[in-house]
Amino acid sequence: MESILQFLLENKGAIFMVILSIFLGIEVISHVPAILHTPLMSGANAIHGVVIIGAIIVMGHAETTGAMILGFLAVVLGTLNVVGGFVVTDRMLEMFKKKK
Amino acid sequence: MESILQFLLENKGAIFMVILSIFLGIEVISHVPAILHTPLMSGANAIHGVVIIGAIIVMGHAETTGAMILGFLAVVLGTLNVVGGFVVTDRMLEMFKKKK
Amino acid sequence: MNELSLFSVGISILEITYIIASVLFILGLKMLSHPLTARRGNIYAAIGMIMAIVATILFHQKEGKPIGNIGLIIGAIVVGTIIGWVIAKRVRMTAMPQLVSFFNGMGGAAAALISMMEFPHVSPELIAESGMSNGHVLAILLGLVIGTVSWAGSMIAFGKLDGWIGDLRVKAMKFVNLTILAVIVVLVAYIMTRDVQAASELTTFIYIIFAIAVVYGVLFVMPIGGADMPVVISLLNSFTGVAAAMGGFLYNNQAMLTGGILVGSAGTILTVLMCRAMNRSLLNVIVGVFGGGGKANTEEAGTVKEITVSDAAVLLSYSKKVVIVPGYGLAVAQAQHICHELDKLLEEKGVEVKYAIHPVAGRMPGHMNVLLAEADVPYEQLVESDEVNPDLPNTDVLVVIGANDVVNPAAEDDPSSPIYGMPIIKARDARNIIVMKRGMGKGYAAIENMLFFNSKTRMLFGDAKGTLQNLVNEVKAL
Amino acid sequence: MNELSLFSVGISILEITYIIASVLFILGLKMLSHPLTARRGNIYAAIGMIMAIVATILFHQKEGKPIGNIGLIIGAIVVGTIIGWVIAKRVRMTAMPQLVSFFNGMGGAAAALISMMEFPHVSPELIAESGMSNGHVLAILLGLVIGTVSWAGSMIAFGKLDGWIGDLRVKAMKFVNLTILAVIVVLVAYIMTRDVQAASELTTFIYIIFAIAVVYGVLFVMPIGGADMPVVISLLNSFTGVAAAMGGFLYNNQAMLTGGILVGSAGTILTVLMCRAMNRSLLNVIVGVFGGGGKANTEEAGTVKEITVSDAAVLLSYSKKVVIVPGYGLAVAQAQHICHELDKLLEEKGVEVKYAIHPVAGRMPGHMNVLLAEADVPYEQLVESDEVNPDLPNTDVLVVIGANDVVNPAAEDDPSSPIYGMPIIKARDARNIIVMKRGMGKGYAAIENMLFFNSKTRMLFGDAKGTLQNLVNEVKAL
Ligand SMILES: NC(=O)c1ccc[n+]([C@@H]2O[C@H](COP(=O)([O-])OP(=O)(O)OC[C@H]3O[C@@H](n4cnc5c(N)ncnc54)[C@H](OP(=O)(O)O)[C@@H]3O)[C@@H](O)[C@H]2O)c1
Ligand SMILES: NC(=O)c1ccc[n+]([C@@H]2O[C@H](COP(=O)([O-])OP(=O)(O)OC[C@H]3O[C@@H](n4cnc5c(N)ncnc54)[C@H](OP(=O)(O)O)[C@@H]3O)[C@@H](O)[C@H]2O)c1
Repeated sequence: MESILQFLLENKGAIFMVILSIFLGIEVISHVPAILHTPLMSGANAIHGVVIIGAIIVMGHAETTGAMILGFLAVVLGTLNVVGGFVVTDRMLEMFKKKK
Repeated sequence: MESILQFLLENKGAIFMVILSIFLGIEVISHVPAILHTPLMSGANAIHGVVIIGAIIVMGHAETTGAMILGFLAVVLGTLNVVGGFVVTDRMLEMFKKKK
Repeated sequence: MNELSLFSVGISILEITYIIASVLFILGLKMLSHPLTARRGNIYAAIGMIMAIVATILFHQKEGKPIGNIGLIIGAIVVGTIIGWVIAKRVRMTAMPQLVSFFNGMGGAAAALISMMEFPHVSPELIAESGMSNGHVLAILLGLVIGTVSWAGSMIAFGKLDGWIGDLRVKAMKFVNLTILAVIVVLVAYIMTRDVQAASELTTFIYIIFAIAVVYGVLFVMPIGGADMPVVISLLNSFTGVAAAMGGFLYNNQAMLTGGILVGSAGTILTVLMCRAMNRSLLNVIVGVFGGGGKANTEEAGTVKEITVSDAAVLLSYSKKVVIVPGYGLAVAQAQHICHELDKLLEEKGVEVKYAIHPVAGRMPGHMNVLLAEADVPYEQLVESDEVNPDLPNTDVLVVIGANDVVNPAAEDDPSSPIYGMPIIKARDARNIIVMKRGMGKGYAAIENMLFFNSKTRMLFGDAKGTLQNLVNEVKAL
Repeated sequence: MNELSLFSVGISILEITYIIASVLFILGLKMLSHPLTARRGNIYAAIGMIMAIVATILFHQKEGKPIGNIGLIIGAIVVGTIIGWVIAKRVRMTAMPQLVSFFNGMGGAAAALISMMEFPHVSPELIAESGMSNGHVLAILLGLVIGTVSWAGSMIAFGKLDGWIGDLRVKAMKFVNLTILAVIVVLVAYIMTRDVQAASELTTFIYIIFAIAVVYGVLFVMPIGGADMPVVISLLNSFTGVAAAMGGFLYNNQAMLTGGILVGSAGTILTVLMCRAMNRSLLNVIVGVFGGGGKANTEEAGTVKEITVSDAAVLLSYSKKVVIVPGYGLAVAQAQHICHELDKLLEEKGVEVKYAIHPVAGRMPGHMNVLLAEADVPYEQLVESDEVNPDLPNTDVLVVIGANDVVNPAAEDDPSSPIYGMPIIKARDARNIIVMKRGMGKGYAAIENMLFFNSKTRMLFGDAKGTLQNLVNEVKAL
C-alpha cells in the first residue's frame, strides 16, 4: 500500500500526462467518419512507430555484437513501421484526394 | 538564450501538461450547441474557482495579522467564486431540464 | 509506520486527490457541453472541487508544516458559502449574466490577493541563485496582473449589465489602453531585472502594478457595448482561468494548473464561438464597431401598417399554425408568463403554436430558452431556427414579440449590412406577420428592419406585456 | 560556453523537440480524422517523427555518453526506409489492410526487442533499493508481453488477409487462451518478486515469456473470422501503441509516451467505432459469434427470377436514373475498371449513374471508395447511403454488384437477424433491382437475403467481371 502510494507520488507527472493523453486520444478521434477509419488506423499505426526512438537509444549504447545485431534489427523494424506506415497512409489518402 | 533553455528543460513536464490541457480544453468545447453557451461559461467560471486552493495555502501559512486579514478575504472570495459558480450553473441547467 | 512515512502518505493522497480532481474537471467540462449530461457535469466538477479543498486542508504541507489557521479558514469558507449560495439562489433568472460576471471577478480578486501575499515570500535562496528573473516571480506577477484585470473588468461588466454603468466611448481609448499595457509590461520587466536580496524590497511596485491593472481592467471594458457583455464575460472568465493556473505553477499544484488552463483554453474557444454565433469577430467586439455602422437604406423604407388588438385576436384564433418569435423585448417586458397564457388559450382553440428560438435572440446565449422555461412553456413547443424555417411558408401567422435583428432580412439581402451573413428566422416567408414592439426603435445592431415595411406585416405597438395582456383578454372574449 | 552547458543545451533542444513532436502527433491525429485535412495531418505526424529521430541521434545522452554506433544506426534506418518505402508503394490497393497489419507487427517486434535488450541492464542500484518490483521492470515486462502479442497477432492477421492462413475454431480455445494469459501473469509476478542482485540473472525467464506471448498472440487471432480482421488490426494497433508507451516510461521519453498512449487510446476508440459501424460489439468480434447465428426464414423464401444480359443491357440503357451498389464481390472479382467503363457508356447515353457507398461494404472501412478511386470513378458520382436512400423510389434501376449484407432488408425487418439494426441501402425501394453475383452464396454475415426473392428483383448470375464485360459489350452493340 505504502509503496504503491510512493510510486504514484514519484510518477504523478507521467501518470497525469497519460490520463490527459488518453482523454485527448478519445476526443480527437470520436467524430471521425467511417470512410476515414482505414487511413486513420494506418496513420495511427505509423505514429506508434515512435518506438524507433527506443530502438535507436538501445542501439546507440549497445556494446556486444549480439546486442548490436538485435539493436540493428530493432531499428530496421522500427523504421519499417514508421516509413511503411506513413507512406501507405499517404497512398490511401491520395486515392481519396484524386476524387476531384 | 541558455537560461531560457534551462528554464524550459526544468519545467518541461509542466509545459507539456499545459499544452495538453489547452488542446483538451479546445477539443472538449468545440462542439457545444449555442444554447449551452451561458451555462457552460458559468460552469467554467466555477471551475477556475480552484484558485481557492491557493488562497487556503496562503492563509494556512499566514503569520501576521495583515496577512491573515488578506488571506481570510482571499478564501472568502474564492469560496464565493466556487459556490456561487456551481449553484448558479445548476440553477440555469435546472431550467433547461424542466422542459420535459 | 513512522512519522516520515505518515507524512509521505499524506502527500501521496493529496497528489492523487489533485489528479482525480483534475480528471473530474475535464469530465465535468466535457459533460457540460452536451445538453443531456450538462447538469451532471456541473456536479462532477463540484465534487472534484470539494475533494481538492478538503484534501488541501487536511494534507497540505509547506516545508513540513501543515495548514494552520484552520478555524479561520473554515470560517472564511462558511462565510463565502453562505453569501455565494444565497446570492446564487436569490437572483432573478434574467440577471444571470451579471451574476456570473460577479463570481468571476471574485476568482480574479482571489488570484490577485494570493500573488500579493506570496510576492514578499519568494525564497531568498532562489533569488540568490537566479535573481528576480525566475519562473516563480513571473508566475506571481502574471497572476497579479491578469487576476486584477479580470476582477476590475468583471466588476465593470457587472455594473453595465445591471444597468448602473453606461458605455464610455472616447476616440483615444485604444491609445490610452495600449499605453497602460506598455507601462505594466515595463514595470514587470523592471521588477524582474532588479538586483535585490529579498523580494519584499520591491513590494511597493506590486501595489503600483495592482493599481494600474485596476485602471486597465476598467478602461478595457468601459467602451464595450452593454449587449456585448456576455462575450466579454466569457473572455474575462478565461483570464481568471489563466490567473488560477499561475497559482498552479507557483505551488506546483496539479489541480490548479489543469483547472486553470482548461478554463483558459475552453473559455477562449467559447468566446470565439459566441462571437461566431453573432457573425462577428472578437476584435470587432472589443473595439466595439457595432451600433452605428451599416448604411441601411432607410430612405426607401416605405410605410408600416398597424393592426388593432381585436383584429389580431381574430386572426390568431382562426389560424391553424402560429409561430411566435420571442426576442430581447420579451425579456425586457418580462412578458413570458402572459405569452405562455396566450399560447395555451390558442392551443385550446385548436391552433398549433410553436416558439421559434434563435440562438442569439436576447442578450445571452440560450436567453429565450431560460426565459420560456421560467414560464413553464413545454420544451416540445420550442423549435430551433434551422428547423422552423422550411416550415414557415405553411405558417398562417408569425408573431414577432420584441425581436428585431433575428428576423431582419438584411442578413440575407444587404451585403453592406453589419449583420449580413447571420442566420436568421425567415419571418417574411410566413403568410401573415404581426410584430409587437413599443415603437420603431431599432434592435441591438441599430439598423433598420425592412420586415416591418413588408406588405404582409402588421405592427402592434406597445409594451409587450401590456399588449399581450390585451390580446389575451380579447381572445378570451371571442 | 563550457562543456557542461553545451551538454545541457543539447538536452534542452532534445526535450523541446520531443514536446514539439508530441504536439505534431496530436495535431496529425486530429487532422487525420477530418476528410479535408487528413493528408496534411499524416504529413504533420511524419514531420514530428523525423524531428524526434534526428534529435535523438544528435542529442541523446545516457549517463553523459552520446549515441554511439551512428554508422550502423543510419545504415539500419536506410535499410528500413528502402524496404518500407518499396513495399508501401508497390502493394496493390486492395492489400492495404494486411500491409497495415504487417507494419504494425514490425512496431510490436521493435518494442519487444527493446524490452529484451533493456532487461539485463536494469540498474543494480535500483534493484538494491527497491528489489525487482519497481516501475522500471514492470514497464520492460509489459512492453515485452504487449509488443510480442501485437507482433505475433499481426503476423497471423496478415496471413489471414493474404489468404494463406485459414480460421481455426476450436471450442476449447477460449479456455486455452485464458490459461496462457494466466501463465504470463504468474511469470511476470514471479520475476518481479525475485530477490536478485542483477536482473541479468533472470534473463532466461524473459525468453520464456517471449515464447509464451508469441503463442498467445497466435492463438488470440487464429479463431477470429478473416473478415473481422480490420477490427482486430485496429485493436493490435492500439496494443503496439501501449507497448511503445512503455518505452516512453522506460526512457522517460515524452515523445514515445504521448505518441504511444495517444495511439493506444485513439486505436481503442477506433476499434469500438468500427464495431459499431457493423452493429456488433468488440467482444462479439473477438469471440467470433458471427457466421452461423441468425435463423433466417429460408423456408418461405420463394423463387428468384433471372434476367439475361441483353435484357439487362436494354433496361439500363433506357433508364433515366441508375444506382450501382458495389460490395465485396466487386473487389474479389477486381471488376472496378470494367464497372466504370459501363457507367461511362451509360452516361454517354444520357443515363444518370450514381454509386451508393455503404460504409462497411467490402472488408475494410472505405474499401469501396479506395476501389472505385483506383478505377478513376469521379468522386461526385459516389453517394453515401443516408443520402441515396430517400432518392431510391425515383431510381429506375438499382444494380447490386457483389454486395449482399449491405442491401439485406432483414436489417430492418427481422429482429432475430444478427444484422438487425445495421443501417442499410434500402435497395427494395428502387423501381427495378438487378443483382449480380455468382450464385446464391451468402454474404459475410452468412444469412439469407430476401431481397433476391423480391418481385422487383432480377438475378444476373456469374463472376462480376465477366458479367460486366458482357453487359458492356451488349450496351455498346445497342
Ligand atoms: N443572445 C446573445 O448571446 C447575444 C449577446 C450579445 C448581443 N446579442 C445581439 O442581440 C440581438 C438580439 O436580437 P433580438 O431580435 O432578440 O433583439 P433586438 O434586435 O435587440 O431587438 C429587440 C427589440 O425589442 C423591442 N423592445 C424593447 N423593449 C420592448 C418592450 N418592453 N416591449 C416590446 N418590445 C420591446 C425593441 O424595439 P422598440 O424599442 O421599438 O420597442 C427592439 O427593436 C442580436 O443582434 C444579437 O446579435 C445577442
Ligand atoms: N467494410 C468493413 O470494414 C468490414 C469489415 C469486416 C466485415 N465487414 C462485413 O462485410 C460485409 C460487407 O457486405 P457486402 O455487401 O459488401 O458483402 P457481402 O455481404 O460479404 O457479400 C458479398 C457477396 O458477393 C458475392 N461475390 C463474391 N465473389 C464474387 C464475384 N467474384 N463476383 C460476383 N459476386 C461475388 C457473394 O455471393 P456469391 O458467392 O453468390 O457470388 C456474396 O454474397 C458486411 O456484413 C460487413 O459487416 C465489413
